Amino acid sequence: MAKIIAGVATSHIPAVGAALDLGKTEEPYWQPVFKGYEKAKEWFKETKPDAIILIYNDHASAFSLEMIPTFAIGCADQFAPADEGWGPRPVPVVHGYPELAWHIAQSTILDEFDMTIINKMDVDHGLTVPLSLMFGQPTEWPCKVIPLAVNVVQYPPPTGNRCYNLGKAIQRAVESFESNERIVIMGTGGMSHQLQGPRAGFINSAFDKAFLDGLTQDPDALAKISHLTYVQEAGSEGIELVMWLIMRGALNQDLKEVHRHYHVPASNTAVGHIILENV
Amino acid sequence: MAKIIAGVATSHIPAVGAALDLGKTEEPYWQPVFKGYEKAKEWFKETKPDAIILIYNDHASAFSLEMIPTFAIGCADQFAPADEGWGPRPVPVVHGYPELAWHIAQSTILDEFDMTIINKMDVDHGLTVPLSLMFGQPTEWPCKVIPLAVNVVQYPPPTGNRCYNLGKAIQRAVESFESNERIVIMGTGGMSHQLQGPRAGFINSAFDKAFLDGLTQDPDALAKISHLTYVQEAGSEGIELVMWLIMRGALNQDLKEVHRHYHVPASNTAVGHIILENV
Amino acid sequence: MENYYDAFKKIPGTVIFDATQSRLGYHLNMFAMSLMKNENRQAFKADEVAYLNRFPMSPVQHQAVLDRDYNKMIGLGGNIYFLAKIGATDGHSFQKLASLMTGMPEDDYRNMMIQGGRNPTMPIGPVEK
Amino acid sequence: MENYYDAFKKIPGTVIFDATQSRLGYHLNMFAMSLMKNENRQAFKADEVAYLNRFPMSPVQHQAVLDRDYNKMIGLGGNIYFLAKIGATDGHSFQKLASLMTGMPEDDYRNMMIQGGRNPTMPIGPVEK
Ligand SMILES: [Fe+3]
Ligand SMILES: [Fe+3]
Repeated sequence: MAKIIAGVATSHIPAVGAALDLGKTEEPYWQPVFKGYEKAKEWFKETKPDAIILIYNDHASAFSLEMIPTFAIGCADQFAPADEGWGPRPVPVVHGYPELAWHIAQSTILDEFDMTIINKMDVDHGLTVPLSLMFGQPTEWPCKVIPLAVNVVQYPPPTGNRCYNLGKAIQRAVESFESNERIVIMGTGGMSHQLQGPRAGFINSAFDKAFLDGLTQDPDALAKISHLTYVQEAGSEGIELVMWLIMRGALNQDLKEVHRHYHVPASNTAVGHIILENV
Repeated sequence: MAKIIAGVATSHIPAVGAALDLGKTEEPYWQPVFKGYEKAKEWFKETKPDAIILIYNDHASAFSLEMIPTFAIGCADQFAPADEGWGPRPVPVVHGYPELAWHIAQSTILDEFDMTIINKMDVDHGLTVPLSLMFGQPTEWPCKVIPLAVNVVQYPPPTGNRCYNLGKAIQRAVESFESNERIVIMGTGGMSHQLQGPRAGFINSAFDKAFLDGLTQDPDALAKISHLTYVQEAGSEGIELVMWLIMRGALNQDLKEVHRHYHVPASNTAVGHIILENV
Repeated sequence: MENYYDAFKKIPGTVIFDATQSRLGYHLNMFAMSLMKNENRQAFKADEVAYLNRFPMSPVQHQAVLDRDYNKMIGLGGNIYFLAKIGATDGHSFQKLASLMTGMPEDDYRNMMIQGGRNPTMPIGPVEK
Repeated sequence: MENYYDAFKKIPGTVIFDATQSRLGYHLNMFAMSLMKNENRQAFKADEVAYLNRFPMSPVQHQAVLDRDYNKMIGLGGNIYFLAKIGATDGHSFQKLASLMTGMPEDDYRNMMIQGGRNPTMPIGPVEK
């Protein structure tokens, strides 16, 4: 049976992708952002997972207003980087894992999650920036990636509780997949930030730190945070943190926090990153 | 508050649409099929609902294999009849009810159903044939229609239990909509039939009659029927009956059966139809 | 998924459109669905081989379409709701397709249906008269 | 939905992209998303008015795009993730858009962020230096 061995969360800021792609990582502004990801790079080299389940949100790239899925799992062989208005990022095509992706789709649907199955999709910075942070600039990504997109653009997004429970269903699905593979689940987006209107630039470090603490200490409490609280306390785009709850739900009760990184700012956003290993 | 006043279920056979569109309803083959819908036509004329929530499945018309939503609710202003390979059916455009459709989408998502919101969609025979059976051949459909499409093409479809519970969530949603409107919910598809392979033509009248009885007598038991049982006992396309459970879930515990019609065959299918009023 | 799908395999004459079939039949089904546009139907009718070559399906899938062998198409990942667009393009009813798949003459199939259909005690395939 | 959304309305300087906004901004957002294709970006840059006329948006939405008035676009149903494609087409960063929406010079906005961002006790809009 396959196993989820760890969860990794990180912000997925487009400007971070641009800084990487344009070779600015050593600039004083960016240096402290990227320094916090050195550990993750080493950790992935040692851990060598067979695949990553990458929870992210599409930012009006693959999904327009014509059709807005709440949860969409990518079952295709590959996913090309999206053109978000300045040409696609110069990163490798993402190779999927159709066998496991379909297995998770089937298992979660029978578990009464109403998934949308996707067989053709481009992936935007929400998915590719976390890969760049974990793996730098390789010519191929080192492992298969299953994209799982969560609607946080059109209100209402799924509740935190629903996300947390989807994570649990994903863990059950992976553990019923016949293989000995070791899987990492990633939750992306956040932490506190607001990109819109006169309140843009909103940051709440206290909220973010409590959220990072809660991942190990009391995830059930995190799952109860309302949409309103996210927007009030973490900014309108802080709502993306519900995606971290899917990652958390897919992990064991007992975890070891291996690494944590928090820095303000990257562009408009508080950068948060954590590595949690199942014990 | 709006109210669901009744549920109407019916098969949605494409050949029935063709018979109607080609003026064959009085032919000996078709006469007993259409006779059973006279009551529904009268009933709708008397009942005059403000809107219909129409549960159906898309038959590879609006949704290809690129993107397969489990539950998709149509929130657009209108929906054109699809071209299923012989040109669109000569029936009116379907006028939606965006305010109520969005309300149901929002309410069910917050109720932890993972809906896909649709703002652009053509509708196939699964939706238009039931309207033709209820309303004949008018120049405009007499009321607004909210399409709710359920995946029964790609396995696995949602469980019967999930469908039944979605119905309950839809009832809660309608009852929290600020208006005094009276809504009818329709469940379509079925009854027993198989369209594929050497077993095509499969019909099981005993199963169908028990299912019709169960709608009033023991819907909880119907909600427990497995996918396997549907395919074994009602044929591979008999699985469409899960959509009747959404309708049933949206009704009160206590119902009055106002009308029932059952006839074999229409083309490859057992025609089933029932009208259930909330008491 | 093994446990869930295994039981379906015991149902005769029936193919469940699961992940395996869906992946196998992706381009076959996408071809069939393309026939929802009249211009595509005309192009297909004008030159079936040329039109089929637009879709990266396997040679056996390609041939099964040319042969209108629906059972074979289903075995190769076709789904009946997609394949019905081929039938519609040919001007065939769903009942015609069903008779083809059962290997029964259309009148025999139609009569079987009028007599109540293939009931659960009857064998699959052509029904004895 | 009244109860759910009412509370969000009390958050200053923030518009929730709910059903009302989504319906209002449908064509505005679909226009913005069309800029994901290079040929469309070129067409838009070559003649903004002509390109905008392809989309049935309201005159005020049309004008707000020409003015690059992002706050106005948001009020008229635009969603920032869609509108970001307009910014990208103009070669502007997300931080540039944010500074525009706050009414702050870009350097001031950037400095506010470097100093920890707009913390929960700070007022919305331009920050006093
Ligand atoms: Fe994001
Ligand atoms: Fe159907």
